[in-house]
Amino acid sequence: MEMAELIGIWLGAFLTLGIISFLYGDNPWYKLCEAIFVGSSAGYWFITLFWDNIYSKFYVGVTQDGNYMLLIGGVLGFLMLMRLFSKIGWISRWPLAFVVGAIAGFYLINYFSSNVMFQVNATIMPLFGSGYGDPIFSASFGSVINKIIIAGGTFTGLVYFFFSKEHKGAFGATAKVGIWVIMITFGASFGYTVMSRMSLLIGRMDFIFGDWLGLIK
Amino acid sequence: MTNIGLILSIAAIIGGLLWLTIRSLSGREVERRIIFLFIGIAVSVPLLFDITFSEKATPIVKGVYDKVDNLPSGSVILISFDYGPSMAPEVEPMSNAFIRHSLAKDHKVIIMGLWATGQSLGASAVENVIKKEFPNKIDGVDYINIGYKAGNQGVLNVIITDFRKMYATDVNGVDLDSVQIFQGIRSLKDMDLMISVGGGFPGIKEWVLFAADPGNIPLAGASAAVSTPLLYPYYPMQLIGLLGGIKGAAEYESEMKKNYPQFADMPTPGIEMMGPQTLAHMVVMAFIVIGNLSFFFAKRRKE
Amino acid sequence: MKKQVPVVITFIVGTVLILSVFFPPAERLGEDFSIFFDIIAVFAFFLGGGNLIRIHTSKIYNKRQDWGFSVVTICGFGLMLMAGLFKLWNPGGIAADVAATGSLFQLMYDWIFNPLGASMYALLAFYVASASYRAFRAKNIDATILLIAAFVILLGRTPLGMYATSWIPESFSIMQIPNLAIWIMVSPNLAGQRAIMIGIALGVVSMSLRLILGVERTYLGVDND
Amino acid sequence: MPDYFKPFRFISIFTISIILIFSFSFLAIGQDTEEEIGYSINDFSPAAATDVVAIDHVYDRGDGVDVTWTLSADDNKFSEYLIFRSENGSSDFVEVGLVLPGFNSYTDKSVESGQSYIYKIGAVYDGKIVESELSNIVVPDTEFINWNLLNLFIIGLLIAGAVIYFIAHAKAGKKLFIRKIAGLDAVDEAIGRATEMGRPILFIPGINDMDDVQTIAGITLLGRVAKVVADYDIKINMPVARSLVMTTARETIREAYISAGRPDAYNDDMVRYITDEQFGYVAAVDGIMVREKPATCFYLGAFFAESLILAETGNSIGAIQIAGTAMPAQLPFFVAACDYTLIGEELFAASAYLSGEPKQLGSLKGQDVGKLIAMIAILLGVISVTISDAWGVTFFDSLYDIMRSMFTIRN
Repeated sequence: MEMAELIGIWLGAFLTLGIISFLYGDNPWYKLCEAIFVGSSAGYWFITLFWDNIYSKFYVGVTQDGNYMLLIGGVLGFLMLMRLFSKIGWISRWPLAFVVGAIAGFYLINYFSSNVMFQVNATIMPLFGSGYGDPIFSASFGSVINKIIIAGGTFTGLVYFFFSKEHKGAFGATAKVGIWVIMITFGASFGYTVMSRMSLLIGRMDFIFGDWLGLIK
Repeated sequence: MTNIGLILSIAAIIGGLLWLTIRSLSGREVERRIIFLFIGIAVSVPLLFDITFSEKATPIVKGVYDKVDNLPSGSVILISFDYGPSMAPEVEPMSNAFIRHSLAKDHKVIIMGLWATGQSLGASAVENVIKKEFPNKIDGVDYINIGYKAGNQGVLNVIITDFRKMYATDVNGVDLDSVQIFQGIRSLKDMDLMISVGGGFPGIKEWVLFAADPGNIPLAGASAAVSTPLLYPYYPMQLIGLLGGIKGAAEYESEMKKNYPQFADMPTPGIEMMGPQTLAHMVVMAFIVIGNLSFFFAKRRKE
Repeated sequence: MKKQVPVVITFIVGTVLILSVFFPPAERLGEDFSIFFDIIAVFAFFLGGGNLIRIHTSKIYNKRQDWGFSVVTICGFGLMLMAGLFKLWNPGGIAADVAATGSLFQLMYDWIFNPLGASMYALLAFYVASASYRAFRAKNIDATILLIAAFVILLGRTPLGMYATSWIPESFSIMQIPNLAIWIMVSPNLAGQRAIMIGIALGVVSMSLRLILGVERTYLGVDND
Repeated sequence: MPDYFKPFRFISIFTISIILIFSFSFLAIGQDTEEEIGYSINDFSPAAATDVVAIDHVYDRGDGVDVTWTLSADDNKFSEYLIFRSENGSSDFVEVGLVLPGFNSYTDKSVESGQSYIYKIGAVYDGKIVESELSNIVVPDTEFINWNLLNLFIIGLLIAGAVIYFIAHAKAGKKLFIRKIAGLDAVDEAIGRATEMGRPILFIPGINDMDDVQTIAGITLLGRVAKVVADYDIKINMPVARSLVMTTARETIREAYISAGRPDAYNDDMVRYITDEQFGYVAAVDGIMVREKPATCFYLGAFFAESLILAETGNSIGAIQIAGTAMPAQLPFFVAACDYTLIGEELFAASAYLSGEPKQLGSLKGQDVGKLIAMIAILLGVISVTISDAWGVTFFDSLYDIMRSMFTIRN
């Protein structure tokens, strides 16, 4: 095995076990790993952001592609630094206001068209046919039930989120069904997630037993 | 030898669970460290003793497989690496399987990433899969890695109209205009299939909202199991198929092995990882049962 | 000036961005604005990174508890910055990609960053187990429903569910656990997801409007009214 | 239905039915061919596609052309159709796209506004290309208004209008009823507990930057929490993962202290930047939790895998935990491991609810109108499509068409 690879593996094992030791309790080994992680990752992100945004997009964009619109972004970014001077720190609210305005506008339209319009559209389906225009009652009993559950579940789920009416009487009962549907969703999400979490641990164990200790062929 | 170890460890797990049940039922606190220890053992044992199960592709996985299989050869497939090293053990088997399958079908593969960390993972896929297993495929002709650009969904907003506004070169600094694979490709709309491999933000959802929907481009997803339920609503209208977690990977690998003799010996991390998964799942289910039993008995005792 | 200008900026930018969707010649505005955000975020990092350095140096200077670890943090940060800015050990020199194979930056990524991130993520498996034991209990109807759904899905993902219910005849095959699990995923789960998604989107619409109209300006450090 | 919808509706239904008919006939014919495979290929010369028509793609920046053609009679023999384009007819034809047999349209999105183009279709058969006649000349054009999105505009206006109407309505002093949200009524209690125990409060605004509305929602909630915190003089500890969030959170907390009349008690160190990296941040927050043992933890914003790590660590130190996120995948963990959870929409409603200001509450009312519209659309849509599908009642047919066209996003 190459020396570099060997160092990498031993270092990896040292850091992996340090993090896992947190399960037993806080300890200096974990603190060391945490300190290394925080410092190096903050540096990593700054470097990535610097080369990608400031250099590739901003500097190259302005000097080589002549996209002078980007200068506005540069000015906004620079205004952000006014925070360092307490007298004129309030100017840094301008770029912030810009960011929030842009995000509000961007999200409003995108969420609206993709989450509201598309999902409502997808919920509108014939209950008895297997597709629009197919012969009547061609769908199986099961598929009819499914469609009723999907349309009804979406409907009652929305009732649950209603803010301007107390959950009482028939409305309350519908909201109750709604929260049950949402609870099934959460249960399904959880059951599904367990698998994903396990595979990450398996990956690490594979590294410890295989790459480091060489117990797995 | 392996069998003895296996039997011993399974016996240890079952014995431990029994002990845990008795202790919980008698109303005594069980320290979380003991729970942690169980999971550690349940995951390690099948790894050390190599237990596997066979898989059959579900329709949602078959959707992706058939699309890749049925595209005429020479089609352009874009694979986006939208994950970091922490998610890699789970989703890397899928991105590798896509690359193998696409290249075996003589499709052209464009690799990119919406995650900063995706760039080097894409590069290592080129090194470890393409260069080793497909030595006669040429960089810039059959495949290319154009890497990562910052901007999350903003990147998609740009490349859906023009790749070159975001990407002047590939990761090696080669001008996109000079590579053969990019002749005639201007934007995402020129892709025959896009596959986003990931499970966080930005990821498959952003690909749906900002690329596949507005551009009406076929999109498939491969996600960490955690984000899969969240993506089901997009199938089959906005996503042609979806691989969820290691199980999805194992199904895809089984399907490839079944239909392509040349993949008989390919690495199948997905199938192999299902062994420990299964055991860990059973232990988690045992925990839920034991937890609820003790809760139930504690309530009765109170009454 | 201090209070009104930001509100006006938010209003104009938000409105313009919403309207740009309906006017094809302006459809690129969203792109430009997202690049602006990226640039602003990097400038903001000078404040964040500065804060990181300040907190840890003051800890070292005052010899507060665990100050030794602060030295490690600062060193890690500094080393990563040097490696990335000056592209140390980069085989391609200063002109090459910062993450080129063999560069110190990439080495630190592979050797340090990568195992740490993956291990931290792997801790989740342990927490999932402890949460299953401790938190997933049939305390009331809602929790019971959640529990049953979770249990069926879990069973469906293991061969156990298959063996336990394979005796069920084909005509009732929906009751076989793996099929039941898929059914939960595509039917009630889908309904719940849709309700949540539509709700979230409407929440976003209303929140965005509050921001654009200046009704909500807590984030600016400006009191509402 | 407004008149100006009719042409679009007609065109889209027409196109879809054409595509459907052709793909069905293709499928039907396709099944027969398996038996005819022995048929001598050599003497066979398949017919080309005909009637190639190129028209400007409507409502774009002039970067699209729609090409349609009539399928060849030998459609099922081809492996694919290639679309070729030439500028002005003067330059060489280049391949710009391909579709599978059975399809008779393609949208070329790589043209430039004002340039003129000519198209032809090549049907690929046994490695040979059978070319069609040339199309008409087309000059793609920029349109200034995207009428395709008229429905989006109308429904958006309806819902946004409702929100604005109720804000104005509430401003005028009308009383509005808003139901209780359990997690939010617990905020005061949770902060009170920290006061009693003399331990700090931990506030996590998620791990995304300010370019996520969830983070903004978290920050606005911070504003409300900080006000109570400033009143009670408790320590608030807020490690963040993004620099921009750091500066924003500082402003917010400072303002809360100023309005509580205690600007001196504010300190910039209440908010500190850790690292942008998800798990590096989590590692540090976990450390802070076990070392400082906060009495109350708030997790309000965008969360990913770290949700359960944080919630379980918080539980192990016995903290009261209030969480809220619009990340559906993380909600089950928060619901199971935290004391109170704001589910999706409730996160965005929370700051308005807590503020108690009529204007803010009014916006929640407006949001409910949006839900009502969605619910009515689902109800009417499902009923009308079911009836029109099953019994073909004309009235429901057209009702369904209206619902469909109102909620379809066209490109």
